[in-house]
Amino acid sequence: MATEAPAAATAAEIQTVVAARLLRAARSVFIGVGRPSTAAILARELYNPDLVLVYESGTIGAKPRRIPLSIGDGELAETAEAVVSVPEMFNYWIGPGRIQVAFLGAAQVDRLGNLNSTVIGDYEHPKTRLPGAGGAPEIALGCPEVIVIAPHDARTFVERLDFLTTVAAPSAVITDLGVLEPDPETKEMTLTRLHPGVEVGTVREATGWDLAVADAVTTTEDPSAEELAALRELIAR
Amino acid sequence: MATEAPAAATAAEIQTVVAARLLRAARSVFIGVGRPSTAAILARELYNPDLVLVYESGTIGAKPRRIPLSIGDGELAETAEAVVSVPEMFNYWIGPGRIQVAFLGAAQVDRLGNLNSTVIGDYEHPKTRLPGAGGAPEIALGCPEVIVIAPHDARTFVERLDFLTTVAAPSAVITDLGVLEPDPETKEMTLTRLHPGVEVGTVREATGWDLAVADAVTTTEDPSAEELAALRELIAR
Amino acid sequence: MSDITTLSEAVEELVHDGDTLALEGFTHLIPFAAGHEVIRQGHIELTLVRMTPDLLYDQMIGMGCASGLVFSYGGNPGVGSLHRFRDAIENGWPSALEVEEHSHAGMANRYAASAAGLPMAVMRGYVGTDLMAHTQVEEIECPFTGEKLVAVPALDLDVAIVHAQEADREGNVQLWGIPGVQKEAVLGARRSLVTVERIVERLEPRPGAVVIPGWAVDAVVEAPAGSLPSYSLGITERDNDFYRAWDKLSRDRDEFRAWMDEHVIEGAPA
Amino acid sequence: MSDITTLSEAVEELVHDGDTLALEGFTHLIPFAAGHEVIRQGHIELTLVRMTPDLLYDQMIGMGCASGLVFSYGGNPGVGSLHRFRDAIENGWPSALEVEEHSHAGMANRYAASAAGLPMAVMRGYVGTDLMAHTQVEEIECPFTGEKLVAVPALDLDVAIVHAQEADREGNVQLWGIPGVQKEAVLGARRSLVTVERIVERLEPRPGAVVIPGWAVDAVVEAPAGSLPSYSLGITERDNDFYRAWDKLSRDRDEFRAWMDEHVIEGAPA
Repeated sequence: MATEAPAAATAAEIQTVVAARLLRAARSVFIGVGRPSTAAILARELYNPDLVLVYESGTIGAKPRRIPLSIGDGELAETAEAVVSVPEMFNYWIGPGRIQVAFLGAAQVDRLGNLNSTVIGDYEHPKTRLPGAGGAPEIALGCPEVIVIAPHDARTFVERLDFLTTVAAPSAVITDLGVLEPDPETKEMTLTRLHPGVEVGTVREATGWDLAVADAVTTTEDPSAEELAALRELIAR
Repeated sequence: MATEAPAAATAAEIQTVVAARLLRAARSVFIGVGRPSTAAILARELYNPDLVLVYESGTIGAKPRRIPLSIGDGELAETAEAVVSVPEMFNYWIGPGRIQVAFLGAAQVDRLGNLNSTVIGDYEHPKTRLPGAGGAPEIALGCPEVIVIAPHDARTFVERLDFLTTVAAPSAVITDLGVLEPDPETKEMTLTRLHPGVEVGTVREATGWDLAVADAVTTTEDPSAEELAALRELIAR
Repeated sequence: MSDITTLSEAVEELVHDGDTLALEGFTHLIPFAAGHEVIRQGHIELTLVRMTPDLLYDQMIGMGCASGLVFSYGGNPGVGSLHRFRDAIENGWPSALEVEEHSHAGMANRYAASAAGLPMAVMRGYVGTDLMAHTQVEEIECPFTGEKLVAVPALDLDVAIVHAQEADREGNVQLWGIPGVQKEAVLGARRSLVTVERIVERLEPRPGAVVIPGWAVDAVVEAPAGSLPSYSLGITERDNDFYRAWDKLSRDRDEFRAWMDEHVIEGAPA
Repeated sequence: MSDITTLSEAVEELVHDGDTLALEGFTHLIPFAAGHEVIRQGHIELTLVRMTPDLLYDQMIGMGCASGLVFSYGGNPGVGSLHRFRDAIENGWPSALEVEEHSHAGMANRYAASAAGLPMAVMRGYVGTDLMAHTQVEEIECPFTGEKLVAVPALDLDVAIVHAQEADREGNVQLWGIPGVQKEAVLGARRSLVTVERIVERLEPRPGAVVIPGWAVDAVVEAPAGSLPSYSLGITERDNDFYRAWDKLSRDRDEFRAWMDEHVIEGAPA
């Protein structure tokens, strides 16, 4: 019996798989909900069964079987190695840098990888009031490595943040078009990798500043059939 | 069948009973080991079953059936309403004044009721090295009411402390001879009550400063047969 | 020993117009039943304090209870915006909302300072962000190392309301699962109310439980299912569908008001 | 994941002469077995940190392991003096002991600051006492209220050793009963060792338990009865008779040394 070939990977799926691959060797990762959480759960299932997932709700070493809607879902508490109060989470675990990698999202990212999740427009009279800082500022400060995951468009990748919520200095920004990494000298986020089928010009157009491009831009390895199947199965659960 | 009459109360027994009586209406009491602990357990059994006993080991609402040797005995943890860490005990419970009364002891007491539990002699070259502050300084600062329990002799009740460990300002000092209370004006610890059979002169001699005596010194009510029996039975357990 | 009473009596006694009020519960154990009673009693001019305003504060803000909001993350977790929160800040509807925002770490430390009866807490954070200029935070130097840290002020709470799974007849409270900042909120407020799923004869000690002695709480009220659409681990499940549905229900002012009238105002318990 | 190893290997790897070392456990779960191994390995010039030195540090001080002691209450609880502690301070035997003392609240906050990776903690206390002039504490002003508070410095721990009831094969640790400052000690030290009563296949969650993930601990060692004459709630009982007997055993230098030779030096596990 012939099986139907799976649909090609979408940009969002590639972004998620690329983020997951970065956790192959990580000991622990701090995640919020959404794509970062999906990527981390996928990484634990596919590459790194010992990966410690930490949510700011207080669950350390959660082992979710499904993608949680909120960071406080019951399954996270029930499967965690330890559940701690929010003050303990920030003071004893995040602040001293015990969680190795942080996955962060944002509404705006600037050329140094700083983040805005507070307002679009003026603070006192915002055009759009965003949710606000949440845990991000101190997570970025505490965790030794920060990885930003964001959709690549010119509203998000801006020349100037409307509000600087989080000083992030990420080691990588994973978008649905490619990967930006800091230039070793200037620290400016520089295009170093393109996802399959994406052109440099497309990324430039989707970036609100004059995007620096690395001398040797590599191409993301296509998601394997196994990666894609695992991701789709996880989302469908 | 005739029962033998119980032996008359000793000075130590009277001291313990007097301390226990002060807890008739108390909501909660902070206690270390020794006579303060015995008095508080007695108070809970005799007069005040809702009295909340708090030990600095972290046990809140312990209900010991026997007198613990240490403040960390297993029975205290097993019978407590809540057991908390030492930082939580001092920061969330003692510091903000949630524990109404503190029973404290000391090696030296001065005329204002300040306490020394650090050294006899010079700090750098002590004649006797005492255990040190323990929880006393912040217990005295945090608890709304401090009661000192100490043996009455001139080595203990001194003109000048060798070391000021704890600023106590107690509402009463319960000794084996009587009770001192602060003069409303001068705050000096003043003899206000004598235990049965004790003379003012005896107390003066046992005090290292020129002891002030209240105009109307009352006499401690003799321990009742029930009080004595309960205390002796508790100690014998 | 805390009073065991009814929700309407407890809210009447403990909550007053103009109070600074924290209803806490980090995603878990959010005290919806109590918040709805505050709405029904028509309290106004409240300063609402909560790390994550969530749907509950979206409702309270939209119903005009609040003149101020102190928070650190005002979103519908995993779904998107809180539309009533945004409408209040962006358009002043139904009335102007004064906002004071912090990071989660800042709020958590502010709660901890309140519980400790200290005026402030010291931490690392804020430096280099625009938050620094828009909220209460001050630089403070470590006297031992010279390191520049920041201080955040303790929260000054009139009332804290939290939800727990159980209380006994003496009002001792036990909650388990994600503990959030509930203990800090109760200990840090002048007055406190705990609603519980059930009142039991005797608290059976549970793994991971936080126990708050009854004498540290002012009032305890039985409010079964009182945290829905949030949840009480082991007793109720989070109504994720409602969190998603709220995104649509709450976009339009009239639709929001109609929903609240039908489900909260008219839905008062006897 | 922590290494599960033997006591002698773990102490050899983690403890070095001159280290600042905390063996914690507030009356409960005092890591006697590990302390005895430190004695047997002949470590010297240690700065020993512990809120309540108790019999364990009396033994380590009397055996010449320590050049410094950081503490808050140096007594034999409910019994009286620690004679080796006193002899070291009063007479410099077997060697001079540099003492840094705090109150319990100060020590607890110093541990908490270490666990948080902060250089200091802020609290109320010390003011008006002679301790202020004899220890590390500084006045610090609240930038919001102007209140004068005090700051205490974080402990700077090379190694923390604690005892717990259980670990699983991944080195995840669970302890219950009086939790003291053990979590803070482990999280606040550069290196950490946990001895446990037993290693189990799977940690069964317990009421009131503190769980420390294995990846936050360097080494775990099975040491049954390893907290005696202190105790491990639910497994061993405190040997109160030994605490009383120690008062006599430890008064005389020779008698003390003979006892240690017989019971600790010769009593090495295989």
